[in-house]
Amino acid sequence: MNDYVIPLCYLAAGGLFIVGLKGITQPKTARRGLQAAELGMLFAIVGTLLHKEIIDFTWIIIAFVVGSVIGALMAVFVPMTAMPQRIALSHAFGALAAGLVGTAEYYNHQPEIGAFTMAAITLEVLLGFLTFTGSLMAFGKLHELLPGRPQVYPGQNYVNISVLLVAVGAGVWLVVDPAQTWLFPVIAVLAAAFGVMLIIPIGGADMPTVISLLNSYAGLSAVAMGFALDNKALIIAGALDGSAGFLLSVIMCRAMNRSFTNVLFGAFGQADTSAAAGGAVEERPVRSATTEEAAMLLETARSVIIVPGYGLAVAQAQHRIRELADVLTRNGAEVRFAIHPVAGRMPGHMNVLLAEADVPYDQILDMDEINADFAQTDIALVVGANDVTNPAARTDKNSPIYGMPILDVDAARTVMVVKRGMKAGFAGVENELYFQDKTLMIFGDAKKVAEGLVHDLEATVRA
Amino acid sequence: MNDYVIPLCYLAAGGLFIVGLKGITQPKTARRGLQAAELGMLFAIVGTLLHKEIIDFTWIIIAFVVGSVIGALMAVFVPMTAMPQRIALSHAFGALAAGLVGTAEYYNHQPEIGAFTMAAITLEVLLGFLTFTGSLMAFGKLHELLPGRPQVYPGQNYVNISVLLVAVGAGVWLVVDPAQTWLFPVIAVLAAAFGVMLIIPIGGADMPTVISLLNSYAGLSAVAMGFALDNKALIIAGALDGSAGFLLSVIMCRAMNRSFTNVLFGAFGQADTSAAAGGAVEERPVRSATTEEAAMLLETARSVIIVPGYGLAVAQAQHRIRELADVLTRNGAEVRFAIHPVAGRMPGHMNVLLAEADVPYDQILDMDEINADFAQTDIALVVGANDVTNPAARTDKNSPIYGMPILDVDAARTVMVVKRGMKAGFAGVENELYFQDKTLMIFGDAKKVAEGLVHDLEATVRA
Amino acid sequence: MSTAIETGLYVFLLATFVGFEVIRRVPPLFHTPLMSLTNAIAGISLVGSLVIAGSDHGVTSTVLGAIAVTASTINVVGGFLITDRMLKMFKPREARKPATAAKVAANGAGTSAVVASEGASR
Amino acid sequence: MSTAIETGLYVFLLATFVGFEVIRRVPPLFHTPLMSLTNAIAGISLVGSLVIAGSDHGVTSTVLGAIAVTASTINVVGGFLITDRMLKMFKPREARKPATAAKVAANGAGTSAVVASEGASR
Ligand SMILES: NC(=O)c1ccc[n+]([C@@H]2O[C@H](COP(=O)([O-])OP(=O)(O)OC[C@H]3O[C@@H](n4cnc5c(N)ncnc54)[C@H](OP(=O)(O)O)[C@@H]3O)[C@@H](O)[C@H]2O)c1
Ligand SMILES: NC(=O)c1ccc[n+]([C@@H]2O[C@H](COP(=O)([O-])OP(=O)(O)OC[C@H]3O[C@@H](n4cnc5c(N)ncnc54)[C@H](OP(=O)(O)O)[C@@H]3O)[C@@H](O)[C@H]2O)c1
Repeated sequence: MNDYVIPLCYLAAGGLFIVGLKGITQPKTARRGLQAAELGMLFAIVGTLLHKEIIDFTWIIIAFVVGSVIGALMAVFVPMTAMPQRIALSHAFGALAAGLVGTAEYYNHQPEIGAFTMAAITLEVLLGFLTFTGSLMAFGKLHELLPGRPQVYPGQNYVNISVLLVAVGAGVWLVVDPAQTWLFPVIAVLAAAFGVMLIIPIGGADMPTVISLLNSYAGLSAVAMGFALDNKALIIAGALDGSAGFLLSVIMCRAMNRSFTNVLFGAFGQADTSAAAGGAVEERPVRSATTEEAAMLLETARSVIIVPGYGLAVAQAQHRIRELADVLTRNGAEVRFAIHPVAGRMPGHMNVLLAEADVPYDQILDMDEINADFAQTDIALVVGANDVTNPAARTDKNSPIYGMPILDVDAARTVMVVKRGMKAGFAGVENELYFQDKTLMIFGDAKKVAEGLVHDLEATVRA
Repeated sequence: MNDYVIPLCYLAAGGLFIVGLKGITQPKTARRGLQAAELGMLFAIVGTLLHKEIIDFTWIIIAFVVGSVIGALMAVFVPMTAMPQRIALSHAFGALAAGLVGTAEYYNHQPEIGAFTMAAITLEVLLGFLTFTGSLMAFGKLHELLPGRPQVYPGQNYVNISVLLVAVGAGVWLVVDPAQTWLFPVIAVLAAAFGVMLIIPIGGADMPTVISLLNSYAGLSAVAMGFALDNKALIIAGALDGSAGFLLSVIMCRAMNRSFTNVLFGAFGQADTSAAAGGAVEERPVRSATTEEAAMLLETARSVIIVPGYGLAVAQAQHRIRELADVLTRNGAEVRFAIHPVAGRMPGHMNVLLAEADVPYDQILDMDEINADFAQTDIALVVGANDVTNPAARTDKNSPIYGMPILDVDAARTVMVVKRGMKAGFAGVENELYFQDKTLMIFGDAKKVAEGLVHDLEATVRA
Repeated sequence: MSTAIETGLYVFLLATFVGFEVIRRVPPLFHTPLMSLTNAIAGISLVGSLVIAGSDHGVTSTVLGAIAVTASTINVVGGFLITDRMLKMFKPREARKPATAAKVAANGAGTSAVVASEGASR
Repeated sequence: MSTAIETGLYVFLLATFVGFEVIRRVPPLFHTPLMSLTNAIAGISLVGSLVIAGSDHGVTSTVLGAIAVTASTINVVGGFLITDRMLKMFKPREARKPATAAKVAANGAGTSAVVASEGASR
């Protein structure tokens, strides 16, 4: 009986995972898709528990309960602003599981493993431990337990690549000559070391791209596990995970007009630090305004586009900004939100934050959808966004962000920028936008400024 | 060696077929996609020829040469207007091959076939012969060797379904009790008979939907062959073929607002015949015009949308219509073509005909793309199209085409309709469009009228 | 070539194609939930972990297995729950809570058009 | 369940998903070439036909195999050639043969804008 039930469970799981992902391509079907994926996981678990190799459920039950409790607590209490960290952490968990399973498989069956299975196990362990430590490092940088600045030293890239090559070489040797059992721990340790070394030179703000890439590696380690265990549901789930991570990182690289190599080895975001340290911020005159003055202008606007960025997430200002949008709407203005693909701290992050603050998703528009509309807009209100609005990307060939597609806020009749000071954004370049005649700077923390604007606007409207 | 080469050939073939289909999603990559698919087929053939079961190449070479010559001649000489027939014929060839391979497999290995392989072979033979005769019938109707009218008699659907059920029942019996070898020819003959009976009650104009469905069956018989031979490249190719056919028939059914059941068992298009036979065409006044009069109007138009239909294909008027479009363009008008998804004799047929006549594809727009533009258009020139422009689809709940999405030609300032007389189109319903004040009928064969319009327009422009 | 490898390669090739085709259609709106959903799906490493935690290969193996099961379960349970939490937050304009509409209505003239459209959709 | 069945089911399931995802993106413009391309791909029944025509199972089997090879080859060769013939016909506006542009240019004033845009793109 189980000869039929187990394979069919896995087949169903594989199919349902795909159906799940298809669901999430549309708002209407997204939650149904999620349910399909959940059902798929249920099938996979039931199919696995029917394996006759499993003879003792004690540890399974304990581990399952512990895992469920931790998972549920994390799911309920993690704030939306901490999503990037949580995602990094869960890559670490997934990869750890893959690495440990590979290790156990190796030691349990060690002398009689065929060359192909051995290669799959080696790859699984390599990718597993590399992704585990890499994701932990990414978590540390995102959660600001570690310094966000890229830590670089001369020849770093060569050292890193050598470590990886030695680990891969050891893997090949082990597959060719399985008697060299001492190589196995060497591979595991080198992989873990490489994971750490890979992330050290990458700046905190590049972590989103990096976690997408780690997503892809975690998927590939599941694929390797699938090959090692000859389990097709694992291969399917791993391949889906792998392609999702890869596509997201490609989308982000493209939206920043940067290459993979540049993200991984470019130590981008250094300029930022040095500029800040050197105090090299130029003193040029800008027009700045108080929240009262800004509120008076906003009161007369018929159309406003709000451009949220990384600073909004840092300030956790999403709820206040939504209130501001509500007041403006009540005042008769058409209010929309414009989202750049890399605004914020992870792909799609701004959308989630705004959705959390109860902004309807059809009021949130992607860069391509809204860029043409800035020219017909009274006020573009930039909140904690910088690089994604920098016109230098269009005009200045020497700028590090040249060629990056940006939101054309400078086409609006008036531009208001909310930020704390004149500091540069992640790319470390000055923003010409701030010195234009039509631009008004409102200095302060995004949340405080938004509160002030709501307050003053309500006063103005009432008056 | 071959233990690696053969499976890798098939794997490459499967992958390249998918790459090929991906190519054809965009004009720029379409031909590269085709080349990928060709390369895939080469891999599949090379992989197969390496099989050690093949001991004699005489017949293979003869058959291959004969097939290539016939295939090449057909490809070079078939006119684009005859595409639907050719497609039907090639379904017949593919299905015949599947049926014959299944038959040979059965008799070659007969006593030692396992239940699963037997089921696959039975399905292959059933689908193969059914699709073979069905496609030949479709070819006959499309090539007008057979009467296009639906041939119906009472209880027909029950008889047809009984035949199918008996065939399927015999198949199940054979799988359960392989000793009953006499059942095999019975299955083959019943399947072939069902193929014929299935098409008899379906009208000629419904053949496009039917050949799409037969496309899907042919694909499924290849899938069954893949299961029988344990060959994954076959399964992939068959599944791609099957899903393409299925999706195209769904698209067409949706574009006609009809169900599969209605197409297969509805004997649609009967009304057409009876109306024509009874001469029940109502005598209501219409405004008609000569080509000279029409040319004078066209000369003043700044924007013209040409709506080609089945009549244009029948009249082979595509080249003349393109000349007309050229003259109008030279006269300063913006000329575009609007294509309804089911205009013509097969999905996408109008596009191919216009492309053949050298109309650039960015001048050809789908219904959804252009429907909103009719309201800003001076003249909508309907050439041999009827049902796809019938406003009754929007307004008349009792019309058989109610709910079908149509081209909104009646929104244009002036509508010109080229057709031979007042006869109804495929759906057999009258077209209110022709009796509107803004509509001008130009009676005559589409090709002749187009020639006349070009001639008169050139005369007018020169004058 | 062993059938296991061959099959694995087919499944990997095809699943990757499916993955790319489907995921390229996911709108930026859902990129974060997408990541968290694939995280949950990657909890499929449970499949390997469970067998190791439950089979009889000595204590070390069982402990490794149990840790792996814990880690995978965190992903599965946490991933699905948090994806659900996120997806629930996404609402179209019409579905906003009535309170907003009431507040809006109380604000009179300038916004009557907005109120009307919100009212009509309910 | 035998691995052959299991594998077959996986490949079929995944290939069908891929098929639907890819083919739904084919624009109506290419529906006819799509059909003729899938026809050519369905010529894959050659794989079965060749083995039967070339193996040693008596005359009947060889004849059936030879007919099957002929039929499949017609599909492969004819299908690819005709798809190529069709795809070659599809041209964007800029790629139209120079003769047209010349004719247009000879026509003077009213169409100068068109001429300009055609000229610029070459
Ligand atoms: N989203 C992703 O997935 C992703 C991935 C990789 C890289 N990136 C990179 O990240 C950057 C994102 O662009 P962005 O425009 O969103 O951010 P940004 O260019 O980094 O600018 C953020 C701005 O917010 C301001 N800010 C910080 N904290 C604030 C607070 N509490 N209140 C108000 N303002 C505050 C900062 O100015 P002050 O210090 O003057 O306040 C800063 O200039 C891009 O360069 C992109 O390439 C993003
Ligand atoms: N394309 C597909 O894949 C497909 C599939 C299934 C069903 N269909 C059905 O086919 C129909 C297609 O609509 P359609 O508007 O293209 O065609 P239609 O409604 O069938 O009308 C074609 C018109 O062309 C005229 N005509 C015929 N020969 C002509 C000639 N030589 N010169 C000038 N006019 C000629 C006919 O009128 P006269 O006799 O007065 O000239 C007829 O009214 C729809 O009802 C659709 O549901 C299409």
